[in-house]
Amino acid sequence: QSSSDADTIELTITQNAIAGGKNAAAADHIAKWVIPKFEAAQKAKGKDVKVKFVPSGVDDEQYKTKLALDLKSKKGADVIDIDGIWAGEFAEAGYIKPLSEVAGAETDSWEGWSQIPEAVQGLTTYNDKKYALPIGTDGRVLYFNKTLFQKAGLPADWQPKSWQEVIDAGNKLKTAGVPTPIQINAGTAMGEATSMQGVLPLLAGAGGEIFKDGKWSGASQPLKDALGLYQQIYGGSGLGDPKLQQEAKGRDKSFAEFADGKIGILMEGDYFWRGVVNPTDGVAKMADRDQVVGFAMIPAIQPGKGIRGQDFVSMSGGALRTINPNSKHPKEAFELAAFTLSPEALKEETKQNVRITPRTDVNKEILTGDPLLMFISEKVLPLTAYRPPLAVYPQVSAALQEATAQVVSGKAPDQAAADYQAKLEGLVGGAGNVAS
Amino acid sequence: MTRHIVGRIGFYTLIALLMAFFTVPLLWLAAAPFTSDPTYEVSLPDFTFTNFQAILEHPYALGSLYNSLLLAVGTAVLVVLLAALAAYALSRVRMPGRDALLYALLLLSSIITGTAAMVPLFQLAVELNLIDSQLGLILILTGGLLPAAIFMLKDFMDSTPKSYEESARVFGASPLQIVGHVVVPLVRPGLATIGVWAIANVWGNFLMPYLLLSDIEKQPGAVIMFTLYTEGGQANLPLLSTFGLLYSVPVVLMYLFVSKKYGFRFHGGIKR
Amino acid sequence: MAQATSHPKARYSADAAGLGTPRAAAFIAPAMALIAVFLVFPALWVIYLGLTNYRLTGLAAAEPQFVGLDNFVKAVSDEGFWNSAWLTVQFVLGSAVIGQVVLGFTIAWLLRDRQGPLKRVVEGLVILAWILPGAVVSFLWIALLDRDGGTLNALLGIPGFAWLLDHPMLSIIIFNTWRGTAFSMMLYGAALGNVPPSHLESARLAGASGWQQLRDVVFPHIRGHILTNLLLISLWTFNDFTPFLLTAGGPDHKSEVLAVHVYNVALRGGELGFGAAVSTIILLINLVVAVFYLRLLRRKS
Amino acid sequence: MAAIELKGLTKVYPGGVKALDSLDLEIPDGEFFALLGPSGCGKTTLLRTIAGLETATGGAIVIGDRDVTGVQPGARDVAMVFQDYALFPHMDVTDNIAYPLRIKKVAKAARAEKAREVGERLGLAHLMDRRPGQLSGGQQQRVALARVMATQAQAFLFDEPLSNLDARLRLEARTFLKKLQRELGVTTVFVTHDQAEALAMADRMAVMENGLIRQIGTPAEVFQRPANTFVASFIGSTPMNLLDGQVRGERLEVAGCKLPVPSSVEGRLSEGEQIVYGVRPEYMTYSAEPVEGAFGGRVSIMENLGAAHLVTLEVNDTLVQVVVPEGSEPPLGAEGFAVPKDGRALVYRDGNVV
Amino acid sequence: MAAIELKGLTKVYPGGVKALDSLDLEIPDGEFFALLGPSGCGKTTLLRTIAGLETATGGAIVIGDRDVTGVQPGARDVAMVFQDYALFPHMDVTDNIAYPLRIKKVAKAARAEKAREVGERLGLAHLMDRRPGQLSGGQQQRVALARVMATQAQAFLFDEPLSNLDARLRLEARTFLKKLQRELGVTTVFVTHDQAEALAMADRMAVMENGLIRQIGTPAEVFQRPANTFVASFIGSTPMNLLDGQVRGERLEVAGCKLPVPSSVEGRLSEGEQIVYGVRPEYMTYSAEPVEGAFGGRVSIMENLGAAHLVTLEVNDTLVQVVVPEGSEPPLGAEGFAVPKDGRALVYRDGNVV
Ligand SMILES: Nc1ncnc2c1ncn2[C@@H]1O[C@H](COP(=O)(O)OP(=O)(O)OP(=O)(O)O)[C@@H](O)[C@H]1O
Ligand SMILES: Nc1ncnc2c1ncn2[C@@H]1O[C@H](COP(=O)(O)OP(=O)(O)OP(=O)(O)O)[C@@H](O)[C@H]1O
Ligand SMILES: [Mg+2]
Ligand SMILES: [Mg+2]
Repeated sequence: QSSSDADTIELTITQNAIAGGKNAAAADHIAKWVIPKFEAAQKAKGKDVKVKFVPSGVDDEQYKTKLALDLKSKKGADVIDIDGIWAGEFAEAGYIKPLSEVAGAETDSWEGWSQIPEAVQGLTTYNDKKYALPIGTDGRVLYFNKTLFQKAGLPADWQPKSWQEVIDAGNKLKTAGVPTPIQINAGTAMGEATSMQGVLPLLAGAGGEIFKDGKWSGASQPLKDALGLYQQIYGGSGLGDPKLQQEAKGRDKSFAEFADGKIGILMEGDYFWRGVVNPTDGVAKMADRDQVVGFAMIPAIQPGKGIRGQDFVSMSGGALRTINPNSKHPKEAFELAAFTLSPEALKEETKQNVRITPRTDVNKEILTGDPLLMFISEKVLPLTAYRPPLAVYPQVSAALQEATAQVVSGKAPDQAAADYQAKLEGLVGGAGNVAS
Repeated sequence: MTRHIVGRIGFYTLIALLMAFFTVPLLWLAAAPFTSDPTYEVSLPDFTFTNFQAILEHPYALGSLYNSLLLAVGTAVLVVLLAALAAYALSRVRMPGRDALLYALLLLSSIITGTAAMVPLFQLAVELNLIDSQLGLILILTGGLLPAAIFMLKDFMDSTPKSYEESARVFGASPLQIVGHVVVPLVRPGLATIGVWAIANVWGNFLMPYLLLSDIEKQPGAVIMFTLYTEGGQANLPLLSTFGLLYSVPVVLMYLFVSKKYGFRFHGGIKR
Repeated sequence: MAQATSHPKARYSADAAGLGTPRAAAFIAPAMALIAVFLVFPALWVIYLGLTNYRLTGLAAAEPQFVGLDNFVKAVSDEGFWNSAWLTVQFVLGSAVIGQVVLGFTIAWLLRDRQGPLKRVVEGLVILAWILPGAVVSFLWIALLDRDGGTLNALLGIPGFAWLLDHPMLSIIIFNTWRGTAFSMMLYGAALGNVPPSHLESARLAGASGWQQLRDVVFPHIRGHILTNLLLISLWTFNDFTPFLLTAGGPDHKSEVLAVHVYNVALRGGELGFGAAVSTIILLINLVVAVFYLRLLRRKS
Repeated sequence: MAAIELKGLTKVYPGGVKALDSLDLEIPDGEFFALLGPSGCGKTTLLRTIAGLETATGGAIVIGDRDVTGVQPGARDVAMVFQDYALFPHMDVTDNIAYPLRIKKVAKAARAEKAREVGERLGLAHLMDRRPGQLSGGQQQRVALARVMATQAQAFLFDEPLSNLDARLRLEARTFLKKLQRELGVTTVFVTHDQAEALAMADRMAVMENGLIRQIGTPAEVFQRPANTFVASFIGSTPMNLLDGQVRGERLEVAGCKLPVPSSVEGRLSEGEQIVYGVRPEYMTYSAEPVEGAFGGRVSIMENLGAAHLVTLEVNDTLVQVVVPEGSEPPLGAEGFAVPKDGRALVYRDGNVV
Repeated sequence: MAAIELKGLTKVYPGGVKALDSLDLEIPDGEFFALLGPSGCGKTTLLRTIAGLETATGGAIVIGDRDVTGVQPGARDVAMVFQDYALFPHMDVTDNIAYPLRIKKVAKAARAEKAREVGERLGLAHLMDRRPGQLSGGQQQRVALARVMATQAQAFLFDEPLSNLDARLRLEARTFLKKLQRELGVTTVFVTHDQAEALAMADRMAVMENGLIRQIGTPAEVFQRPANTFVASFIGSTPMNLLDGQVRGERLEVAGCKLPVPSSVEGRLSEGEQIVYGVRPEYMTYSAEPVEGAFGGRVSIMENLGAAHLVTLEVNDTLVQVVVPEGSEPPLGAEGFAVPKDGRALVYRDGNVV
C-alpha cells in the first residue's frame, strides 16, 4: 500500500486461468481487455483504480482448496471466480456473503439481472440470497460421429427418443465395426465429469432428481434404471469400453478417440464442441467438426418419463463471480465484476471462443454463428436441470461416481444402489434425509 | 573357464536389462519435445524447435525455473547448513536421548509432508506473515526435510575418524575453526549428497508452493507444469514435454556438477 | 607430592572438537528452532485436527467441533481405510522393501568392484530416475504405460494392454521401484565398501557359492545399513504421494494407498479433520514399523 | 622445552573403565621417554590425557612449571603425532605442515616459508604439493613429524608413530627419529607396543599394565633386570624363559634340573619355596656336552635370528630357549644343554624380582 | 599335502600394474616356505593367484599333480589365513571353524565334532561359544588357524597372519605356528614383510621385489650371503652396512678407510672399480683402540638391542653401524673402530654380489 497513493484503489481478481496454460483465453481477456478498460472507465469517473489479475492453473480441487484457505484467513482476491456448486459450502463456512451485505443494496439493482434467466440466477442463490454473479452456463447433449453413423446405416439427423434407441444405435455401430459405440462417463477417475456427463443426466432421464423437497434421492428406481443403463453398456455387451472409464486420463482419451473416429456416441457438454474438437484450437482438433460431429438431445428413458414429465433432459452448471467479504473496496470490486459481465465485455470475450453467456441479450447476438450453442440455448437450456448448491453435494456426487464405478466393474445395479444409499445416509445425516 | 564366461555373459545381460529398465521411461522425454505433434508414443522426432520457442514465449515458464532454483537452492543451503551443524554436534557430543529425539522427529516429518498438514502450515504461515513469501516457503520446506537430513548426516559424521579434529585441537584450533578447516572438507561428499537430495525434494514439490504463494511470478516450475493443462484437464503435450525437459535439466546439471566436484555417496549405517 | 591435589573441574570439554555441551546446543539450536516451529508445532496441530470434525468448507469450517476419537473410530470402521492400508502394505513391501532394496542392492553388488564409465553410466541413470521431478517422471510413466501408444506395450508387442487399469498396484510398485532405487543403491554401495574383502574371499576359498557368500558374509555385515535403509525408505514410501499422479488412486480405489487416501479425503473430499486422523494413524503405523526395525537392529550382541 | 610431571593421574572412562590408576611420573626436560605396554593398558589414554584430549578424572599434570590439568588442549603447548598421522586429506603437504601456524595466525608467506624449511629438513622438499593420499607411509610419517616440528611446542607426544610403517622403514625411522629428537632437544613421550622400539630409542622407559606403571628405568635396566614377571615376559626380542621352580637346599630345582642359586639372591630364599626362575635366551650358553647346573634336553625347534639361532630345548616337557651363535647350531633332536650365565638369572617370588 | 609349482606365472591388474612378472617357483611337499618383500612387491598377489582369488594373466599353477590354473578357488583344495583373519563376526568360534565343512555339506553334528577336536588341539576348548569380537588377537589368530586346519587342504596359504598381533604374542605365535606346521606336514606358503619372521620360521624363503623373485634360499643362505643389495638391505634386524667403495690396489677404500679385500672375491676385482661394500653390524667387532683394516669414527648414536647395542659410528660423514655386546658399550662421542669379520664382508658390483 505504501508504494501507491493513498487514494489509489487496488483490486485483485482471480480465476483458475492462466496465460499460456489453462483457460489462457479467459486470462488474456481479463488482463488485456477488462483491466485496461475498467481502469479507464474508473479514471473517467475520477477514481484511480488499479486492478491486478491473479492467475492460477490447477485442478479444480486444488483451486478450491486454495480459495478456502485464503478466505478462511481473510485473504484472497477481491473478485473471485468459483464453481456454482461450491456456493453453498462457501456460504455455510462464511467464506462468502450475500452480495447486498458485502457491496450494498445497489447490487440488487444491477442492470444485468434483467437479462439473466431465472434458472441461471438460481445458480447464484443460496437460502434465497444472491451470493454472486453468474458467469455463464452450459448444457449436455449426445454427440455422434456422422461418418460412423453412415457406415452403420444410421441417419445424420439422429435424435433418439428413448434409451433403447440409443442402445439400438450402439448395436448397429458395433456391428459396423466401431470399436467403442457408446461412451458415457462413469467411474471415480473422471470425478465430477462422471456426474455431469453421466449419472445425473441419466438419473434425470429416468425421472429422478438428486435432491428434491429437502431429501436426497437414495436407491430409488430412477437410480437403479440409470445404473442399469451403465450395466447394459459396459457389462460385457461390448457397447462401451469399461477400461476408458477407469483410467486416470480416461476422459482425455475418450476425446482423442472420438476425434479419431473410434467412438460412435459420446455424452458431453458444450465444452467438448468448443474446446476439444474445435478445429482451430481444440485439444483434439477435428478439422471437419462441423460436417462430422452431430448432436442430439439426451432422451428420457421413455418419452415423458424424464423429470417434470419431459421427453428430453440435460444438466447444466456454471461458474460464479463473487466478491470477497474481506475486500477493502467491495463496491469497486462489485463494479469490476459487473463490468466483466457487461454486454461489451462478454462480446469481446466470446469473439474468439464463443460460449453461452448468462445474458440473453448477448447470447442472441453471439450464438447465431454456432449451431451447437444455438441448439443448446434454444432446445436444451429450457429443459435442463441444475445441481443443488448444497455443501454436502460434492460428497454425494462422489458417492454416485462410486456407484457407477462399481457397476462398470461388474456389480449388480441394485447392489450398487443399495451401497450408495448406505453411504448417502452417512453423508447427509441419517435415513431421515434420504428418499428412496 | 567356461563358468567364468557364463558369469560374464550373465553379468552383462543383467546390466543391459537394468540399463534398459532405467532408460526406457526416459525416452519419451528425449523425443517428445523435439516432435511437432507429440503423442504418448515414442517416435523418432522431426527435430523441430517450435515447442521450445513456444515455451520461451510462455509468460511464466522461464521465470518459474528461476523460482524453482531459488527455492531449491535456498532450501538446500539451509538444510545442509543447519543439518550439518546439528548432526556434527549430535555425533560428537553425548546427549541423553538424542537418538530417541531423532527418531521422533523423523516420524513427525512424515506427517508434515502429508496433505493433512496443509491447513496448519497455511495458517502458521499466515500468522507469521510468511504467506506469499518465498522465504517462508523455504523455511517450511526446510523444517520438513531437516530431520531426515540430520539423521543421514549424523551417520556420515559418525563414520568419520575423530583423530583429524583432535589433531587440529591440539594445535589450538577453536571448535569453529575445526569445523571450518577440517570437518566440512572431510564430509563434503555427504553434504553434497544431502544438498542434492534436498534440491530434488524441493524441485518436485507442488502443493506447498501452490498454496503458500499467491503471486504467480513467484511460483516454481512444479506449479507452472500443472498449468499446462486445458480447461477440461487435458495435457498440452508439446508444451508439457518441452517444459518437462527444461524443468529437468537444472536438477540433472546440478547433480552432475556436485558429483563431479564433491563426490556423491553415502557413508555408514547405524553404528553399533 | 604423591598426594593428588584436588583440582577445579576441567574448564573445557572432552569431545573431539572441544565443542562442549553449550556450544553443541548452540549448533543444534537453529535446526531445532526451525523444526519446532515448522514441523513439531504443525504436526501436533494436525494431530489435534484429527480430534475435530474440521472441514475445508461448509458449516464445519466455520465452527469445528471437538469430536474426540470419532474420526479414528470412523476410519477403522471404514472399508476404504482398510483397503488403503492393505494397499499401502503391498506398496511398501513391494516397492520399498522388495523392489528398491533388492534392486538397489543388486546394482551395488554388481558394480561393487568396478570402476570407470560402465559404473558411472549405470549409477547416473539410476540416480537420474531419483532426482527428476515427480511431475515429469509420472508423466513419463503414463506415456510409457499408455494402453495404445505406450512404449512398453510396443516393446512387449501387446498393444492395448492396460497396465494402469488391470495391474494398478503392480504398475505403481514398479514405478516406485524405478524411482527410488537410487537411494538404496548408494547406501549399499557405501555399505559394501565396508565389507572386508578377506571375509568374502575366505568364504570363496571354502567353496561357498555366490548366494552362500551373501548369506554368510555380506548380509551379516551390512545389517545396520540394511535396517537404516529400510527405515528411511519405508517411511518415505508410506508417505509417498507420487502414485496419485499415475493412477489417482484408481481404478476403483485399487491403487489408493494411504497417502493418496488422505489426499482424496482431505483435499478432494474436504474432510480435513478426518484426513488428519488418518494421517495420525499413518504416523502410528510408521512408529510401529520404526520400532520393529529398531528391535531387529538391537537384537544380536 | 619443558619437563612433564604427572601426579596421581587417574582416568576413568564414562563406562567405568579405569584406564589410568593414580599414576605418578616425572619426565625431565629433553628426555626421550617411551611408554610400553600391551594393547589396552592405557598408553594412548595417558598420552591423550597429557595432551588434554581426555579430561583427567583425578590428579594433576604439570608441564614446565605450569599446572595444565584444566587447560584446553590447544593451550598446553604440546604437539602430538597420531598413530594414523591424522594428516588432513584435503590439504597438501605444505598446508598440512603449516596448519599449526595458520591457527596461530602467522601470515601466509611466513607459514609457507617455515613449512618449506621444516619439510626440507625432513627430506620432503619435492613432495610439498602432494596430498597425503599420494604419499607412501614413510613419507606421511615424516609429514606428520614436520607438522609437529613446525609448532615449536614444549613437548612432543607420539602415539605409535612407526607402527604403520614397513618393517624395513621402521628400522630406519627409529634411527632417524632418535637423531632428530636429540638435535631438537624437545621432551618427547613415545608410545609403542614394540619393545624393541622402546629399547632402541628411549632414554628412559615405563612399562605399563592395566593403567599402572610396572617398571620405570633405562632400557638396559629394564632389559637386564625386569622388576616383575610381567615386564620380564614383555621385554626382549626372544621371550625370556620364566620357569616354575622350587628351592631345594643349595640349589633350585627348575624343570627337573638342578641349578645354582643366583648370587644376587643368595641367602634370601627359604627352603622349599616356590619361585619362578627367569633367564633370557641371550643370557645362556649352549653346550652339546653335559654340564653341571644347566638345563638338559632335546632340541625340538630351531629358529634363525640372523646372526644367531634360537634353539628350543624340550627339558622334561618344559620348553627352554637359548640363543646359539652362528656356526654352532645343533641338529634337531640332538641332546643339548643350556647354561645360565652368572649374574643374569633372576628369581621371582610372587611375580616380583627377589 | 602336495607340492606347489608355478611356471611363468604372470599377473597384470586391469589398471596395467604388472604385479607378478613371469615367476617360476617350486615348493616341495611339506615345506614351510616364506615369501618376503617390501609393501607392494606382489606377495599378496602371488598368494591370491595360487588360491585362485585372482586369475593368472599367464603361466600355470600346479598343485600336487593337478594343473589348477583355471580352477575355481573353492575347488583348488587350498586354505588361506588372511591378515585380518577374516573371522565371521556373527558366528561363534565353533561355527567359524566349521564353516568350510558347512559349505561342504558335512552334517551338523559331524561338523561340531570336528570343530571341537581342532579347537581343542589349538587350546581353544574353553572359547568355542564366543564370538570373534570377544577374543584377543592371539586367540583370533588361532581360530583362523583352526578353521584352516578343519579343511584338510593340500596346502596352506598364510598372508601375514602375525602382523596384527602384539609384538609379544607374535614371538610366541612364531614358535607355535612353526611347531604346528611341522606336525601337520602340510605345504605352507607364508607371506610376511617382517624379515625376522621369515628367517625364524621358514625352511626356505624367497625375497621379492616388484613382482620378481630376487633370491631364493634357506634363511641362513639369504642372511649370510644376500645375492644383491636389495636383499642385503632388506634382511636383518639391524640394517646391513652398504657402503660405496673403490678398489685401490690390494685394498678397498670405503668411507675413507682402507679395508682388506674379502677373501671370497680376491682376484675378481679390477683396479679402480666402483663397488659396494656390504657388511652386517653383527659381523663386525668393535674396538676402542685403533685397528688396521677397520672403520674408524666417532660414536654418534647408540640403540639398545637388548643383550647388545647397535652403535652408529660417523666415519667421514658416512654412518657405519656395528653391534656391540652388552658390557662393552662405548660412550657417545668416543672414538671407535669397527672391524669386519673375515669371510662375512661382501662386495657388490652393479647391485649383485661378486
Ligand atoms: N573412549 C573410551 N571409552 C571407554 N573406554 C575406553 C575408551 N578409550 C579407551 N578405553 C579403554 O581404556 C583402556 C585403555 O585404552 P587405551 O586406548 O589407552 O589402550 P592402549 O594402551 O593405547 O592400547 P593399544 O595398544 O591397543 O592402542 C582400554 O581398556 C580401553 O578399552
Ligand atoms: N586389485 C588391484 N588392482 C590393481 N592393482 C593392484 C591390485 N591389488 C594390488 N595391486 C598392485 O599390485 C602390486 C602388488 O600388490 P600386492 O598387494 O600383491 O603387494 P604386497 O606385496 O602384498 O604388499 P603389502 O605388503 O603392502 O601387502 C602393487 O603395486 C599394488 O598396487
Ligand atoms: Mg593406543
Ligand atoms: Mg599384502
